[in-house]
Amino acid sequence: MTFADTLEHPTEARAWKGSIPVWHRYTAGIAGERFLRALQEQGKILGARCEPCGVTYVPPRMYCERCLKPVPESSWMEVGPRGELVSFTRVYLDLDGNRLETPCWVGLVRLEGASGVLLHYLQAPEGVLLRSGMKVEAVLKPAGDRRGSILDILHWKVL
Amino acid sequence: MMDQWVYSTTGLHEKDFEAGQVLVETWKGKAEYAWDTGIAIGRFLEELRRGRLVGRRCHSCRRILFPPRMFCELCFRPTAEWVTLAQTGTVNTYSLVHVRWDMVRLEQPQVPAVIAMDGASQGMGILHLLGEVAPEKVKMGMRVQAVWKPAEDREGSITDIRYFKPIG
Amino acid sequence: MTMRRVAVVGAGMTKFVRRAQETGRELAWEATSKALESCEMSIDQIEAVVMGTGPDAFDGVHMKSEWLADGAGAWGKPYMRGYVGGGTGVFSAAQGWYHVASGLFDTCLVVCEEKMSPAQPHPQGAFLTIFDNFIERPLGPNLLWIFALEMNAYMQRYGLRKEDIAQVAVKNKRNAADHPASLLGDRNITLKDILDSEVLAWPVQRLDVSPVTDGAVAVVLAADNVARRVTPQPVWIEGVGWNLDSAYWTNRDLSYPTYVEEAARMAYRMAGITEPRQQIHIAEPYDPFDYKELHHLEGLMLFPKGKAPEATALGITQRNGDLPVCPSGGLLGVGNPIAAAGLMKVAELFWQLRGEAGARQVPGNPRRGVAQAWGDLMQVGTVVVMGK
Amino acid sequence: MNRTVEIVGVGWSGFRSVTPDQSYKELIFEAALRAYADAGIDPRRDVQGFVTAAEDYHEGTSIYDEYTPDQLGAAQRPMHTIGGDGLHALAAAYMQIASGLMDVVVVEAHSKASNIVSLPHIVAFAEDPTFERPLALHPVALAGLEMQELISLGRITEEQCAGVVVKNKRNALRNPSAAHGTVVGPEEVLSSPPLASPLTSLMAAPHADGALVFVLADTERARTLKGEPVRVRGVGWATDTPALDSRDWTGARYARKAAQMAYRIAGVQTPGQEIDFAEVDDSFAHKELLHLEALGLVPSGRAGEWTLEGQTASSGPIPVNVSGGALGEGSLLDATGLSRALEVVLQLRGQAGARQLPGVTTGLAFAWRGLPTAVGVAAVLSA
Repeated sequence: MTFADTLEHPTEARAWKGSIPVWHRYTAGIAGERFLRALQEQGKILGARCEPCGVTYVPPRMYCERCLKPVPESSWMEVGPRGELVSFTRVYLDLDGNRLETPCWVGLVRLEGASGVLLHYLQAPEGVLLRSGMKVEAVLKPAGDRRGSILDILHWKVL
Repeated sequence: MMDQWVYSTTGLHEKDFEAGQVLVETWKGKAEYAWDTGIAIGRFLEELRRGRLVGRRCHSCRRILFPPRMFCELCFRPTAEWVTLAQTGTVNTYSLVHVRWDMVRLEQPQVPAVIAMDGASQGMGILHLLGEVAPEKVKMGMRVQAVWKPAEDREGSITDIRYFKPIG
Repeated sequence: MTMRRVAVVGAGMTKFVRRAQETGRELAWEATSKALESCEMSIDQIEAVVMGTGPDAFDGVHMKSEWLADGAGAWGKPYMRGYVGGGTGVFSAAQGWYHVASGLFDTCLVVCEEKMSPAQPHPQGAFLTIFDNFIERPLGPNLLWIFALEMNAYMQRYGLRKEDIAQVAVKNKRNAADHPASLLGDRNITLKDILDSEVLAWPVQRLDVSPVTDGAVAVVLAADNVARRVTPQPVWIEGVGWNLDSAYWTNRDLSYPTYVEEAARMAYRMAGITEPRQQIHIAEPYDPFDYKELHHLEGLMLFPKGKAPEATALGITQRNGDLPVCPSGGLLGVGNPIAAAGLMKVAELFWQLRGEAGARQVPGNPRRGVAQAWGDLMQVGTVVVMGK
Repeated sequence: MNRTVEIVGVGWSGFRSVTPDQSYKELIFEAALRAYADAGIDPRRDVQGFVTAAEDYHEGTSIYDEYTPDQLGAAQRPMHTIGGDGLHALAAAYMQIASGLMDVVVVEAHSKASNIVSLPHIVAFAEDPTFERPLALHPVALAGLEMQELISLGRITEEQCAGVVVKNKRNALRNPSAAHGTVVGPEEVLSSPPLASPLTSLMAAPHADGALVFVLADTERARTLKGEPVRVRGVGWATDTPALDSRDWTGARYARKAAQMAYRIAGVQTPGQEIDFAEVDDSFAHKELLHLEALGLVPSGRAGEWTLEGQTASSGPIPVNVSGGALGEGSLLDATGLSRALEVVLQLRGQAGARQLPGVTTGLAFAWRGLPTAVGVAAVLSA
């Protein structure tokens, strides 16, 4: 043992409790604000395309991560709301690590016109075996309930 | 000139948030911990509960280290033994604090200080608060002593010492 | 052994603002794209990326450098985050230096980002947990405590008055009025303004302190052979140094930053500097609080211990003085997005030594400068010496 | 002019699911004392630089860098933290030595995972605050999605993933430092409680506490030391993208890029032949399979079959995670990569005891940065 004095009984061990007591408020950013406003106000899902790199980002970016050039606002376009289920999972735990009473489905969806995938809840009808490649559609909250959040999309619905 | 290499970033005012001009998400997730106190700090806290301050002696450099640790950071070897210190010390430096961390003003100033304890090697101080002293009377080099919570209220915490007060 | 020569060849930054609408990733991109543009390089020509960014509790993202990666141009690249608290900004340049000097890379982008405004209810909340979790945090300390304790120790040791120190805030906030990215530049501020400002934690008053800020800065580093192709005016990183003192800050003499001296000695040795006061023409020491500039000038061995206030009073550290100090306006004036503020100092030396600082240009064709940052619990010094 | 770099000393402590008998400083001091004894050095006299890998929210401390020096003998020395994996820190030390700035550099990483009460919240805190975190999902969802996609593509099967768990937990039984070794059958793995389908709880590495310290030196200096040097022939690290939408979900671009860099520096052209054994991130069972292919150790699409055939077993042609990996040792948070490298060092030195592989001369250590990242680090080590 490294130390001359050590704990001799488990009753001597002690844990001191503490936390990092801050919370956070995040802006959506220049591109995020525009994307979420369109979702909120027009019920549209937008993508932004870097033409030279051939990538359509959903959610859109100010910049293309590959060439690092600005993605012009003129390249923004509507994508979806239909798309293809790329992957899916049923989550059994909540954020505290406890078992969920009702496990929750989520899916990665490639919206029509998008290069990549978007993560959201998935409404999986009973008795339907999920598989990659299934057609799905984004279901939005009613216009009056939307607040400019990714949660303005309720879930993916299997078609 | 460098001016052209400054991006005209978009600044917001707090009122933009209050007026809902800008979309936000908030997060109040948990960041909770239970840290193992281990050998040195575990014993230090237990001794506080008993109303005692303890340090550790390094047999290599002969220093008495306070707050205590199981290793000497200068000699890089385990420390050798526990040493009980006096309850008195000297104010190395202090401040008169008028605001809380979020800039809300305090009714009474707090007086944090670094106090070098008698019985430990020179300069071996800890952070604590001063009490029973008018703020304008606080001085560098002032002699102080620990004021403890009643034994039954002590829980093995640095706050078992309520504060340090001037001697005499 | 002879070490590989590494130069700064480009620099860019965001405007420093109190609350940015941009996300941290967007801030990083804004600075990065400006830096690349400044030296007409594309991201394909960058072989590695170094990220410097402060506590995750500011931006509100755990492992935040990973989240910032795409904005910093790190897609598909070697990307690494160095972290020494407030010392991070200047350290990042040193870290970029060792990326290139190692021979593994010919170019390296160094990006520093800080978005402090997300932290609620106040960004200072991110500092509540910098103290020892067992024996200090239960006392309810906050960041002002340690600065006030250190400032008081410094004043006491050398018999300094508040006005000796507050003149630094006046100088830097005035200098910053000429900085296009500045948050708090003020050409008309006076010593009286500083001395009359609200007492937060004696001896610290509100205007002794730099503001909460969002922002990002990026510089491009290149090896000798590449640098000369990129620009006719490379600015060489002649020396790097860093040093971390014990975490037991209450055991140390707070009146002098030994860790800064050790870091400076390391950097000066590498740069071949034996007479810092003669061989260095501009200094950008870390100035989150006004006394810190003085403290650090002494640690950098540019003035004897306790003598930096006198030199400041004599005007030596003014932009047109014998040793211009914080011609940028420093953190007190330009703003203090922690890590980005440190790298801003490196960018300032780059612009000053190339004669591109515009209204802030230091006269007399300066040839060598030193940038320095400080961080942690009165604990870490980071130093970069740059020359043309 | 580049110098070559050796690992000249290793030390570790802990690797238990809890370590209530020591504070993090004491745990690290113990590992450091062992590493310095192994290298035969005095940290106060012989070391020029120190690097720790750590993250604030793993420690519960903002600016954790503050608390790194004392227990390593690094007070008043050039020391800095890397916000990354221990192998990133090793790469940083490698560069400091290769540049000629320093001759001996110490690397440290540790885990007090048991002290983090709200770990899933912390991991979720690493996700994008606008587009991902509002869903308030347990982050293991991302691992479930990745595993499902690989299955959908026919790249792996659940049985193959179970095979990884069976192998690694059994390997760990021969590693006295491993906290989570056991005998378990594939059916038990498949029927263990689900986390995020098709991922089950036995397919996810449990956590462990521990500390690791490595001493690195340039080759010339290493010759003067008593330790048995292991050459760092190559290091490589790479980031894909933080964005879920644009990352490479099925090809582990981060692993491919990191390995390419490490192999280039090491002069490795045919990794499958030149690398004798590998310690590869297996934070989730399918990750081992994904990584083996991305690292070029196994032909594309074959990692699962190879696992079930025993080719990655200790007795196979390309032993993988002989230590037990993270599934068997426990995930050590930021220290996980160093624990992979530790096994490579011990094997190359012939100090791996009951699990010693015969005649190995070159090994690969690979770390993934964990959820939700797409970040990897690789190191090629040779005896």
